[in-house]
Amino acid sequence: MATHYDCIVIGTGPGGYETAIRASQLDMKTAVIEKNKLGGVCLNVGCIPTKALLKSAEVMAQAEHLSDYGLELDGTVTPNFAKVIERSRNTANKMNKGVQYLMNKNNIDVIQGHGRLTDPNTVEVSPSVTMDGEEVGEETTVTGDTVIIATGARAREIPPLPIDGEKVISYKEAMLQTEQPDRLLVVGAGAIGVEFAYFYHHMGTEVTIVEVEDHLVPVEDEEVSRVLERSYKKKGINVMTGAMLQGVEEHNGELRAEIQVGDDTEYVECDQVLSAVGVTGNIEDLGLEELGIETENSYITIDEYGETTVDGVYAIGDVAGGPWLAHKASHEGTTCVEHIAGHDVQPINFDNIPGCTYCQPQIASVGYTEAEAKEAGYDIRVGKFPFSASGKAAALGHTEGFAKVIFDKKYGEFLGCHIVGNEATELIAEVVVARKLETTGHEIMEAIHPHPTLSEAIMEATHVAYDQPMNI
Amino acid sequence: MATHYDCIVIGTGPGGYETAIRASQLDMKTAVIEKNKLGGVCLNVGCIPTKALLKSAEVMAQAEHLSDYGLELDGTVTPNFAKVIERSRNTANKMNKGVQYLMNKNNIDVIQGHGRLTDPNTVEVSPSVTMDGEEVGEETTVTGDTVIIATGARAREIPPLPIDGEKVISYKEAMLQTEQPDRLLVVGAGAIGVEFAYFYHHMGTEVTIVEVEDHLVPVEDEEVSRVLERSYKKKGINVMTGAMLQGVEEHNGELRAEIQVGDDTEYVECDQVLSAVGVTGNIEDLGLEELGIETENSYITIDEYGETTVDGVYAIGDVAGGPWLAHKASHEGTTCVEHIAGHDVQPINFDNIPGCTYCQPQIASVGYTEAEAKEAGYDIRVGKFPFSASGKAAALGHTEGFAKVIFDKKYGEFLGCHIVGNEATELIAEVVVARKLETTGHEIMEAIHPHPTLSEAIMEATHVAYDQPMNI
Amino acid sequence: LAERTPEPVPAPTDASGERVKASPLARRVAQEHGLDLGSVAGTGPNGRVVRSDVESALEQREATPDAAPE
Ligand SMILES: Cc1cc2nc3c(=O)[nH]c(=O)nc-3n(C[C@H](O)[C@H](O)[C@H](O)COP(=O)(O)OP(=O)(O)OC[C@H]3O[C@@H](n4cnc5c(N)ncnc54)[C@H](O)[C@@H]3O)c2cc1C
Ligand SMILES: Cc1cc2nc3c(=O)[nH]c(=O)nc-3n(C[C@H](O)[C@H](O)[C@H](O)COP(=O)(O)OP(=O)(O)OC[C@H]3O[C@@H](n4cnc5c(N)ncnc54)[C@H](O)[C@@H]3O)c2cc1C
Repeated sequence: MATHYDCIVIGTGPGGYETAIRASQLDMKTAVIEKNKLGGVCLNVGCIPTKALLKSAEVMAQAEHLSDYGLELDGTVTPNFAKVIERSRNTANKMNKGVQYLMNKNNIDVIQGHGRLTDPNTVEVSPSVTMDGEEVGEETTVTGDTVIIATGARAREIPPLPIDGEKVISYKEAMLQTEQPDRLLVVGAGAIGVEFAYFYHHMGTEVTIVEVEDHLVPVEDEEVSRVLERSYKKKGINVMTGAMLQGVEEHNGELRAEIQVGDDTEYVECDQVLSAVGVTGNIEDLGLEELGIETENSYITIDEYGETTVDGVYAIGDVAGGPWLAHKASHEGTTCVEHIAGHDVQPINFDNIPGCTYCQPQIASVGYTEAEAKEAGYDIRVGKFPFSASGKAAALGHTEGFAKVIFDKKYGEFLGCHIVGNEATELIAEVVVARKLETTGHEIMEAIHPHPTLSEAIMEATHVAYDQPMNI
Repeated sequence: MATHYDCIVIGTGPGGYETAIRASQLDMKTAVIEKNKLGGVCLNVGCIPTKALLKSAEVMAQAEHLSDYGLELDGTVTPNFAKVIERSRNTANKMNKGVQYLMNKNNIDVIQGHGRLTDPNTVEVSPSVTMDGEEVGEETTVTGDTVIIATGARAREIPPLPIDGEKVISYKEAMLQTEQPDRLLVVGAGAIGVEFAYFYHHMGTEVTIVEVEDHLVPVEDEEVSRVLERSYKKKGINVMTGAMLQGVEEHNGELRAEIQVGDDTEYVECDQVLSAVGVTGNIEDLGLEELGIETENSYITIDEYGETTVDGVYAIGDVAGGPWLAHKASHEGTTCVEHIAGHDVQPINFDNIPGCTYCQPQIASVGYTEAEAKEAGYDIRVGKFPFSASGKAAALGHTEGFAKVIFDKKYGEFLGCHIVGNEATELIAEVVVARKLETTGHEIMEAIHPHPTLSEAIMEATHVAYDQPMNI
Repeated sequence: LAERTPEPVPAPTDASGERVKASPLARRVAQEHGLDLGSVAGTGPNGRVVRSDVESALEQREATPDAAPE
């Protein structure tokens, strides 16, 4: 007979495993089903290993500037690419073991294999092969009062750029391969694209990045994009915006990409192409159609608490649509099970999910961009504080970038914040919490930010927005 | 005839110059009087130049671990002490010029020289000599409706350790001297002491640090101190706590310090001693006694808006008492002039002033320590999240330390937060703002902190405090 | 500097003189509409009044026109 659970979670990315932990804490007998390694994209081939790579790149960038800090390098510093990759893998594997530990600690059954719903309460599991080539799992069936689908997403492919895993690669190969190309073409300048461009550049690869929109990181505030573009060009990364890839041809082992820029056609020679043009939901082979669970553009349709169009079946995280971020996945999941457990919880507020990009200068933002706020009809006050005026930034030797804040004039609502610069990704939490607590600009100005810090830039920008600039 | 101002500020540290800017914005005709360089201790020999030094030390520490990041050093990296000092001076001088710019921009008259009150509305100015040996100012007299004293503080001297500026030095010489001692004894393990210990250690000096209390950074939560102690010992800094300096003797150019540890007497040989045992207010030669302006233990007595015991004369910043922090000085000052201008402002909340220490691991805290909260009679919930469980910390290779949060059980008030680890000083602003907004633990947990960041540790620690640990 | 920036709205009190816990945004919206925060039930942690509570209270006031002081 099939084992019965209160809650079955399919997939153990940050969405799935945190949802399972919360379910177990809420006294549900819980199982997770995972066909690959525990931790999903995020821990194995996403957030964590890329941040390890980026740190190596950052240390390398700093090593090129030792004399700026009064230090003398007698000799050379060079990246050992294979070792850099190895360090990243070790970091990922350590975190992956952590998830196993958390499952045990929270009495969650881990069932390896591919899960597929046969009815709203039944999941059929079959053996699968992990990214390490390991065969895992066996044929089995489990039943549950609630099934939560957290199967995530994978790299999207576009017609002019079929991924072969060798010449044209996705983030996975870009992160796992132990040899670096001499010349890399990155297609797509979202977070993943610009992060890999930064990484490979500092590893010594000649990098070109192509973006169809007019700016790098096109979802960010335009002023932010411009700082990044200036910085990348200065570093020596070849930046092509408003540029559409038409196709890639191979000639004697060399690749030639055809790129349309306005009315012109340009050609870029390279050894590898990284396709970083977004993701597509993992909705296949889950039994969705048979059960009548609706999807839209590869994502499962859900209500505000994650319920699909079939009662008792839920979906959370990347497979349930954007923003495709780990912290969105986990909060969506915990909110979903708390709701199932009958807690009086609010659905997550999609306007207060920060987005981060971890190249240098880092980018972090939450809420409306200036353009969006205006379009939404707000009468706004905007303040910007450049890190060039920050004492801490000067001491660190990282004066690129700024913090920009946007407030509603009428009520003082903190509509948005956009930071580009050193440690931006750590600074944005203040704004997320402040917005959660429904701050106005006054409380930000009156909160005694420690000196000297980069976090002061948020306060200083607010001073500017309220026409009382202090250190600028 | 003396020029008349609405507001005269004596001293241009972060307290004085920001106060003057705010006064000018509030339509007061404002002058500052400064006997030394613009920017006070903070910009010239405090916050900013020390953070520049510490950054060089940090980069040096990282250079010793290049291989941890997959990078190969073929050769050596060595600090050029004089260059490190030079960089710090350049940073300080740049910020100092920034203050001059701000004064001009805000139409504030800068009067160089030593200021002295002759009556509550009159300041006599006489020439003075700056730290660079420059003679500035001339005899003049100015009058003002309001006089704000922001003359700051200087290093305190203790009887067993008279400062001679050569063998026994204060923070000033420690920051300005271009030759480093082979062996340095640091007396006092507050923020300044531990920061210089860290700096000199990474510059290659053999460092011993002596603290009379039982722990380094004794005002911090005890668990925080313990992490720092472990880290310093591991680095090879000689840590002596519960140890009282008795005196220092010179023998053939070598110093020998006598230190009492419990019932034992120990001797430490060294080449220089840094006295870092606190500060004393600059209350001399200001005319305070003559005017009947009261002081207590070298600090000017003020009410909640900064008014001294004489109407119309105010004092703010270090000279008005602790905490001796730049951000306290500036907020105290702006609150003071806003009050003078008739705004309905609240006095600053001394319980919500964060304290930061910029060695590695960094320390930042705000509010009650665990011990203080218990002593104050709170029934508390405490949560701790170690950076060893943080994915970002693992990626950065900085897994030392933790974030610890303390909540009141009854109402959920966020009583205190204590962070030791990488970027702690940037993380604490979230808590300051959240406390300002009267958060409870729920809002912290529901605020979607970006992943992967160190700031998540505050959220994770809150989960622990509320008995719903997620990633631990 | 044509217009004066708005000042923060201080924490209001309820009928019994107790301080009402309310978010700054809730306070400002209530002030703008002349709504007494002491009469609003808060749905935030510990009964904290948030903006949506004020907005529901305003809607209710609109539904019962005789109550509106404006
Ligand atoms: C290179 C890269 C860098 C990124 N960096 C960041 C970042 O810095 N910050 C951030 O917030 N986000 C980042 N992301 C996005 C982040 O990884 C995803 O948003 C997050 O992993 C989504 O979590 P999830 O739980 O929804 O799905 P996933 O992490 O994709 O996990 C889904 C899991 O389900 C399993 N699964 C799928 N189908 C089945 C099945 N039928 N049966 C059993 N198991 C199944 C998969 O094997 C997988 O383990 C990055 C992504 C990439 C690719
Ligand atoms: C080594 C060191 C590191 C520090 N690091 C930090 C840190 O990281 N963060 C932090 O918050 N704090 C730090 N501090 C403390 C910080 O520097 C002080 O709290 C801050 O400078 C106080 O500001 P203030 O405006 O009150 O006084 P000060 O900065 O001391 O300025 C007072 C000014 O008044 C002038 N003055 C004095 N008397 C007269 C007179 N009679 N006439 C005219 N002018 C006069 C002085 O020349 C001086 O310029 C540090 C201090 C030191 C020593």
